[in-house]
Amino acid sequence: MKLAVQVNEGPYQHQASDSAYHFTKAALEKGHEVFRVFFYHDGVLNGTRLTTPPQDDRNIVNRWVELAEKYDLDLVLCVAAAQRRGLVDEGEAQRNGKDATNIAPKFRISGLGQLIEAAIQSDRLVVFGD
Amino acid sequence: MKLAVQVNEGPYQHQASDSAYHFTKAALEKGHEVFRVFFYHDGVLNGTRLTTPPQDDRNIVNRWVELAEKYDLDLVLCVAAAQRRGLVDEGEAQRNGKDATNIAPKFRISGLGQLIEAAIQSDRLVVFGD
Amino acid sequence: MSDVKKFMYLNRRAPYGTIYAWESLEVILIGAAFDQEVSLMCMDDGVYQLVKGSDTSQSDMKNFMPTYRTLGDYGVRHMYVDKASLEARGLTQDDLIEVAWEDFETEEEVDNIVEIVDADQVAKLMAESEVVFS
Amino acid sequence: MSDVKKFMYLNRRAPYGTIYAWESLEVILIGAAFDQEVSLMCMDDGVYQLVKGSDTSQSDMKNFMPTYRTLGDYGVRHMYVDKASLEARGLTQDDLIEVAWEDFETEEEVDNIVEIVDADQVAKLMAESEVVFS
Amino acid sequence: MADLHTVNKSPFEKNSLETAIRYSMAGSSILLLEDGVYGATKGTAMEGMVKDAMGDKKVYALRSDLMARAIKEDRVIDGVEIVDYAGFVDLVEANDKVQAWL
Amino acid sequence: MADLHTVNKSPFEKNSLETAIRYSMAGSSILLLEDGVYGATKGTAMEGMVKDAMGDKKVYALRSDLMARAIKEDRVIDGVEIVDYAGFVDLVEANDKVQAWL
Repeated sequence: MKLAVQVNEGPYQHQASDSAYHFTKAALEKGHEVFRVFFYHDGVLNGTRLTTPPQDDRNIVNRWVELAEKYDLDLVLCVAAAQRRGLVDEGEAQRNGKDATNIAPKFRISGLGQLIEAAIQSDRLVVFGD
Repeated sequence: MKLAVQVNEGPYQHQASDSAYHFTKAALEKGHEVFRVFFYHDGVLNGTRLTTPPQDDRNIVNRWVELAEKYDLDLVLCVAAAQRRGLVDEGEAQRNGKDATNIAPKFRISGLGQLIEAAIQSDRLVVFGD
Repeated sequence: MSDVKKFMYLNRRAPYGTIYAWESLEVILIGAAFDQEVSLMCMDDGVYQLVKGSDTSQSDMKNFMPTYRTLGDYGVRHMYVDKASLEARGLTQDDLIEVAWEDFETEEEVDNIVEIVDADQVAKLMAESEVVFS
Repeated sequence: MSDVKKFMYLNRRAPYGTIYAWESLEVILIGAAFDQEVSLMCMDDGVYQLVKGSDTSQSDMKNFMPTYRTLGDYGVRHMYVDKASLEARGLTQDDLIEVAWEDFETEEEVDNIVEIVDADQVAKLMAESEVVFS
Repeated sequence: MADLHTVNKSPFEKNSLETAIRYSMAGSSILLLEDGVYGATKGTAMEGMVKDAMGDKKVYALRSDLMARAIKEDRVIDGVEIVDYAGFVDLVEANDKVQAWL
Repeated sequence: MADLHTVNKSPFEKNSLETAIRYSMAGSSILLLEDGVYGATKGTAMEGMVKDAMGDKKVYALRSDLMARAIKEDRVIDGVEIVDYAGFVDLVEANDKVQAWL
């Protein structure tokens, strides 16, 4: 089965990102294909490399990065949502005159069309949010 | 009257930050003292300088900055909440080995004791959140 | 698999208190380019998204409500409103915007694609969809 | 104004689904250093914060529930639980943790400061507080 | 002793308004803001609850949030007082403390 | 045609479970996760609603979320099937689509 996963909430504040991660990992381990994980609304906050969670807690951002490295996952942050919330890669920094970036490796910023395309190309869209 | 204001949600996602801003501004314009605005939970996300909201929408971060400049407001982001969510100033970047900062001017990162102190020192604590 | 799917956008949130209504609307606008078969379902507090007369002049928030009126031009074919949700809120069709729709090829026109449906119809319409966006 | 205020921490959220329960607990822990008169009020889904037996071994989340048991050591004098909220959820005092409290100066001891209160008491206790944290 | 209780949730989505009414003392003030202002509307399933509360409590609603949500003044329950942010500040000052039912 | 409906909200906080039950077809599956698993508990004010739903729908609850919330198996309503994330994936595959009642 080919899956599209949508994540609507940021890490830690809501459990949605945890649920999406565990679901995605389980699907990959069962041999299913994950076409794309699309981060929308506050979900774009999963893609910052600047978090330092407590030592005795999970590192949500790194978990996504490691899963992406292992399975060559496509992790996409919605550009409009990212701009509102201050998620920035090199291209965005140049376009919008920002003096820093904060995006984590393996994440990329792109348009909402990536969500629509994922929904069309996949057998199932699974949404996690608040 | 001396006020402490607490903001629990990030900009745009929830209206809480808008309400807190308009309330704080109205209080200051009436001549009341705002001892401190404390940003907790996702509220710390109000303190990033990397946002680029749409041209036809309000700039929530800049609004806080301008209010702080005009009235010498104390805008404090909770350090524990900020670390989880990737809000970083120079000190935090050094301590946690981060290669960038994203904090906006006029905001500072400090401990939860600043909230307790504000509640003790102020006549009223007003909380905005989800 | 056909490249045209039945999309259902499920709206259950009030506008302004959170950004879900506005950012979900942005998905619909962008999605128009993909020529899918698109419906909107408003229930619970989502019915407030279609109430006319919003005025944000004293809120310093962007008034995105007029955009709903243009959804017919963005390929949305049906905008359904759950009857029970509407009634619990003391609202009627008169309180809601009207959205026109026209097929430029066949010249078929519909004056208003905003339609109130009962619980059985809601369940059936959602079940018939192929993708639900929440 | 006295430097000792009556603080009430109002908890209305379930643990884990959102971070409010955990981060609110952090406020109480830090607040202990300020020697205020501190009570906790759990109502609505907040009563779930005091249910014993949480096991996060399969969730990869930090289990912060044991921390509630230590609140007596952090200067919390009362942990109130709204009766109606508890009953609606099919819970009784037996399902809740016990939290001991001791005054090291007077050697006064209380075995369990977790107390079930009815609606009138809840309203009165909150009204008597000087600061409510939400 | 009188408190200001703030409610920012739609009463159809969450029980915050109901809880605020039940657990506040007679003489309290309740301010509806953000999505909470839907609770101030005439003709809804919640109207009775709000009217009952007004027997011994005062209910306010924030004007800018009513306007954004297209709730005209004639749709607001009689007796609910409409205030702006300056009025919100006055309510905070006039009461002993503020309790937010988030 | 059968769908999987996911509910991640406590039924005491939001009406998502009630709405999911009311607006899903007979033969649907409902998966409770996150705070939604509170809806799977015996002896609550919501138990009757869930049992009624099980007349023509299948209800599942996610094990790790039950455990985190201290809901032991003997407190789970009879007939509610407990699944892990692999089971969640299987449910997604077994149904035509997934509808999230956020």
